[in-house]
Amino acid sequence: MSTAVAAHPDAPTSGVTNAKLGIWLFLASEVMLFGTLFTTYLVLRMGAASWPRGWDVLNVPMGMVNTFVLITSSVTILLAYVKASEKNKSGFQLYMGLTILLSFAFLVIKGFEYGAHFAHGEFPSTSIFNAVYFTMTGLHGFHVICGIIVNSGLLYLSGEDFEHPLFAGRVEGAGLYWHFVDIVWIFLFPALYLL
Amino acid sequence: MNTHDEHHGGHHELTFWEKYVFSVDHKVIGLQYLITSFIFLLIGFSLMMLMRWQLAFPGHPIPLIGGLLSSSLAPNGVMTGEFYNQLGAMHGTIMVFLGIVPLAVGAFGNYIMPLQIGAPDMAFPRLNMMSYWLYLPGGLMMLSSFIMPGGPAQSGWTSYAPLAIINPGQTVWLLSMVVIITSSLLGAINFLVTGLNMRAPGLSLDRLPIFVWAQLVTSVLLLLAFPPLEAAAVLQLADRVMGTSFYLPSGLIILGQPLKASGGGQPLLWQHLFWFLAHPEVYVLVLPPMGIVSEIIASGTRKPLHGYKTMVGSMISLGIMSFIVWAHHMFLSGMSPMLGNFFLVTTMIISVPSVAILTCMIFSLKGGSIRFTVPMMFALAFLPLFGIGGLTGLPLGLTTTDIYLHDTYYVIGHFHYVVVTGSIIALFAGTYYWFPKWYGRKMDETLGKIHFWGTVICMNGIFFPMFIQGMAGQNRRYFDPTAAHHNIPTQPLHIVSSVFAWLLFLFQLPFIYNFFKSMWHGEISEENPWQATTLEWACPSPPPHGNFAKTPRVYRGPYEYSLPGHKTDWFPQNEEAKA
Amino acid sequence: MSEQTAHAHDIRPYLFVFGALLVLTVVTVTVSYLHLPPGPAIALGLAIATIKAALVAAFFMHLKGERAIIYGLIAITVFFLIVLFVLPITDSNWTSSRRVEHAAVGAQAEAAEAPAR
Amino acid sequence: MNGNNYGWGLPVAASSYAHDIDFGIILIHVAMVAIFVLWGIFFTYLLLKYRRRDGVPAEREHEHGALKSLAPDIVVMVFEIGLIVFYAIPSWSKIKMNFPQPGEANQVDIIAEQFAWNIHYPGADGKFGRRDPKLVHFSNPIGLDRDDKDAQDDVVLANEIHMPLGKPTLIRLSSKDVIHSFFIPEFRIKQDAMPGMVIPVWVTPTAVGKYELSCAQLCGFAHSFMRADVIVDTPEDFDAWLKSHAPVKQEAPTKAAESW
Repeated sequence: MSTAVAAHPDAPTSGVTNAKLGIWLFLASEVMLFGTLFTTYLVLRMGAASWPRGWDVLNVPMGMVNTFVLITSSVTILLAYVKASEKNKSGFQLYMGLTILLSFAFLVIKGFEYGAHFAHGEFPSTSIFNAVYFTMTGLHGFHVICGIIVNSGLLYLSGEDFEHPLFAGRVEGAGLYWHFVDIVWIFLFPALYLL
Repeated sequence: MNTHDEHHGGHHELTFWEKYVFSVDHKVIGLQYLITSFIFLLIGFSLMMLMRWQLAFPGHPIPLIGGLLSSSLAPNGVMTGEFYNQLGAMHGTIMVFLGIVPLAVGAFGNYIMPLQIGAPDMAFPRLNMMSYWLYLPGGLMMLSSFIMPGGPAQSGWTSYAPLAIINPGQTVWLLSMVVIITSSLLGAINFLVTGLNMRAPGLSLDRLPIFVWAQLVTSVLLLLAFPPLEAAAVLQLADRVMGTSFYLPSGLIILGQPLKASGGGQPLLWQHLFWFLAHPEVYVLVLPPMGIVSEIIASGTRKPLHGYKTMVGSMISLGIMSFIVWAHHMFLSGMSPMLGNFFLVTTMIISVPSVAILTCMIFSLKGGSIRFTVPMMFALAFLPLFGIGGLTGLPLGLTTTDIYLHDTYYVIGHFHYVVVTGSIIALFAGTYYWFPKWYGRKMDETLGKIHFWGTVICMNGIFFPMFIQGMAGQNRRYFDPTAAHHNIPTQPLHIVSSVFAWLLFLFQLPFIYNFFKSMWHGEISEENPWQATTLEWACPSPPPHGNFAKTPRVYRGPYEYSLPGHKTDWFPQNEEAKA
Repeated sequence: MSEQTAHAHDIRPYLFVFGALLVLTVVTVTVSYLHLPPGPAIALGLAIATIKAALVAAFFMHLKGERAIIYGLIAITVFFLIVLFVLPITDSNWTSSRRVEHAAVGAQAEAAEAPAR
Repeated sequence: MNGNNYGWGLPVAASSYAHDIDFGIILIHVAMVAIFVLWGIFFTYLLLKYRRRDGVPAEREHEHGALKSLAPDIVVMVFEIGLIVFYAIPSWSKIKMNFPQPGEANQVDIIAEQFAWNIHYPGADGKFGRRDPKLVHFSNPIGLDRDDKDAQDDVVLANEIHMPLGKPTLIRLSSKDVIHSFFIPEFRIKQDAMPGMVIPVWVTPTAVGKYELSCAQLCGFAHSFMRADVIVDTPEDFDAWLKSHAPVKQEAPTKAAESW
């Protein structure tokens, strides 16, 4: 898209495509959403008489594996975008498929962690730490599920729409969202497990 | 209910649904928003008319409909405290989240903004449709809580924890808020992308009409202030449904019974998160109406707005500042008094851009040739009445005087002057002003003038007595004001307010009649009935699908009126200058 | 990013960042096994997380070399985010002397001296 | 009895800082009315002078309005800075941040609940008895442990506060369930009672009489009925009253048996 020249441009725009600007605006609102949860976490933690250290109550190795899984999936979706912009359909499908598999792996590992907590009688209602832990990871997990839906949709659409001129842009948008989900986890993991 | 066309439809083929119900055309969606939000305003107002009976005549059976209400709400027609609180909470919620915001942003923003920037539609038409189709179910869900077990929310529109967590009815409120907030977020993204990326050639930012600026700033506020409330609502929902304790401190004893909760939460946190949204929300309610008034004043005085740059700058600084003043709602909440001083200072600073905007509007009148059309009359009434709203904010924003006036009727008077005689008056002005754009017909002037005088007088009659009651120390949200001795001397003023409230309803009937009559039988309007310069008048009324036959090109700023040497006293933005 | 021009991507920087993220994750977990006191632990954990997030944003999200409008958007969001962090947390800290263990009992009998703030 | 305290304006001022607050309220309202009237005159003048007249076109002003339109702002700014520096911050810190020493003040704990005010006096020994959540019962709403040595002479009341004239009363305000707000119009004092917090409030009554405490924060269906009488006595009468209310025997039911 042509860029704005200062004085009297033909079509003044921000210089970013609609879709990309839209995604970034959406991410800005998501930043505020998770920011609120982090504020809640910090306020409640600093106000609490006692707060468990993450390694005492959570499974750090599982959290670390999940971090690796999510970072790897960030790289694969990036490669999927690279392949999509290179018009390499099978390459795109390979990497997008890998991304989705890794996202499922993340959820499965998370599910095992949740299952272990429930088995020990730890529920969101049992302590304020559990409330924070389950709500933050739960909302993050919800975002992972949304990402899986979007990415699967793109994988499905790539059968017919791969040649569409906007297709690579859509993959880029999905990628931006997925990297954001990754960033949220990058903060969540130390905040809950390691501090 | 959702569109004016729906009642003669439903049995048509698919195209009808695509055209009028699940339309992706910003104009149809704008009108859907318009009608729906006006209906919600009427519903919210009806709740208030019921409450006004209880305030004026506490303990007396409600006439006419008292007998129809279920005995749990109003035994023998006399309202209960629960029912009063339900009405109060729903009145606030409906008016703010389902009435004024969708009207100012969803309806006017949706219809007018793309036209004013010369765009064929919004940037994401399908997302736009989704916004509406989240807003309507969210609103209906909110209303449906009246027939749910436990009834609607009854903890005020502010839903302060822990009351909101232990009171019945709050769950549906929270769920519908999450839906409505999502709708607003989608709308905000759409507006920003449209305003930044879809402008006509030549329409640089310094040539944008004030209304577009107002919509852009508003969208930023919605985008960044709503998510915290969404998250806070999810946490409150978790407190109610999952038994967490985000907002519940340890050791609560409710009516003699220890509350079963882990504790460890902080009720103040809810207030911080709520007001982090709800103060910017005030500017969401006020900025688009200011934009509407600016448009009308420019065309009604036949001269450029005074201080275009000052106004734009003030709007942007209002938007930014509105994020760091929220805790002036919480001076007495138990928050740190030191922080109170901080918010006192920011609150006083934010009054500066507001005064600048109002000053620019007044100075715009100077030297004009003022046409007293109905929209112009509403726009002019906005100035002094919004002024009262702004001025009475001063003693509330000062920590010391707020000690006495906080949570009294003074507060109610103040924010109703801002939102009702400010925003709603301006939205009426916008309705009269852009009606010819929507339907190609004009609204009736005589009925409009009856509506104007009735509305302005009644609104003042309702809200001015509240300042006196507030001075006398009357607390707000009292189901029976006479229960406290210090309220008894000002009790007659409640009767005054109530009578004016019911009269205000009567004076809306000419408007409703005028609206629907003019829609089909109004005087056919010319292309540019107000001889205005902005781009929305450069296309036919109502605009066809795609709006402009040929993308307009913009040559000048938005308010080139009475340019010496030009043949007419208006010089449209898209008219090429003859050399 | 306007990749329309360049189709041949250099993916080496991505893999380098990927490696750095893995290493930083291992570092932050290892440090946690030292069981540092909360203050330094939080500072260190937050610093590493910020570096990781910055790497993801700059390289994976192509923020490096992005348009001014996106930078502006991020700047305004971060500003409001800081406001959202700092003010409620400040308040929570300043009012900690007012909070009590058990709501229904209120003030502890022995704490009869003058309130702090 | 207290009907004379109230009217259509501010109620009677009966605390040491009531006049500080009244000063601000009156000053601001005078300024507000002055601004509004001047501004209204200017507005009306503009509407009349510049109404549409045939053959008189609008005057197109030249672009130099920036400073002129900021003039009212500067006036408002100066007024507000003055208010903040010389009025709001000093009086706010006097009322909300500087508290009398417990030794020189009459101490009271007030524990709000739906829909009553529980008042706990330490009695003659000046020490509050232990309160235990396990003892909370409708006949003992604050859970006072009467076996505690310090609790022997404690006085517990519901919906009735006594304060000595001319001596600061230091209140520790808390709530058992939801947020309430402690508001006595005559004293110009208001403070939310936040569950999980104990918030100090102080007031020095300056006139003997009977006043009204009401709840100023929505607390449920009977919010408007949550009120209490505030009785200000001379210090002698207050001491006499306190002595007469000290429980004679531990077993005797407290006066707070029925809260509402």
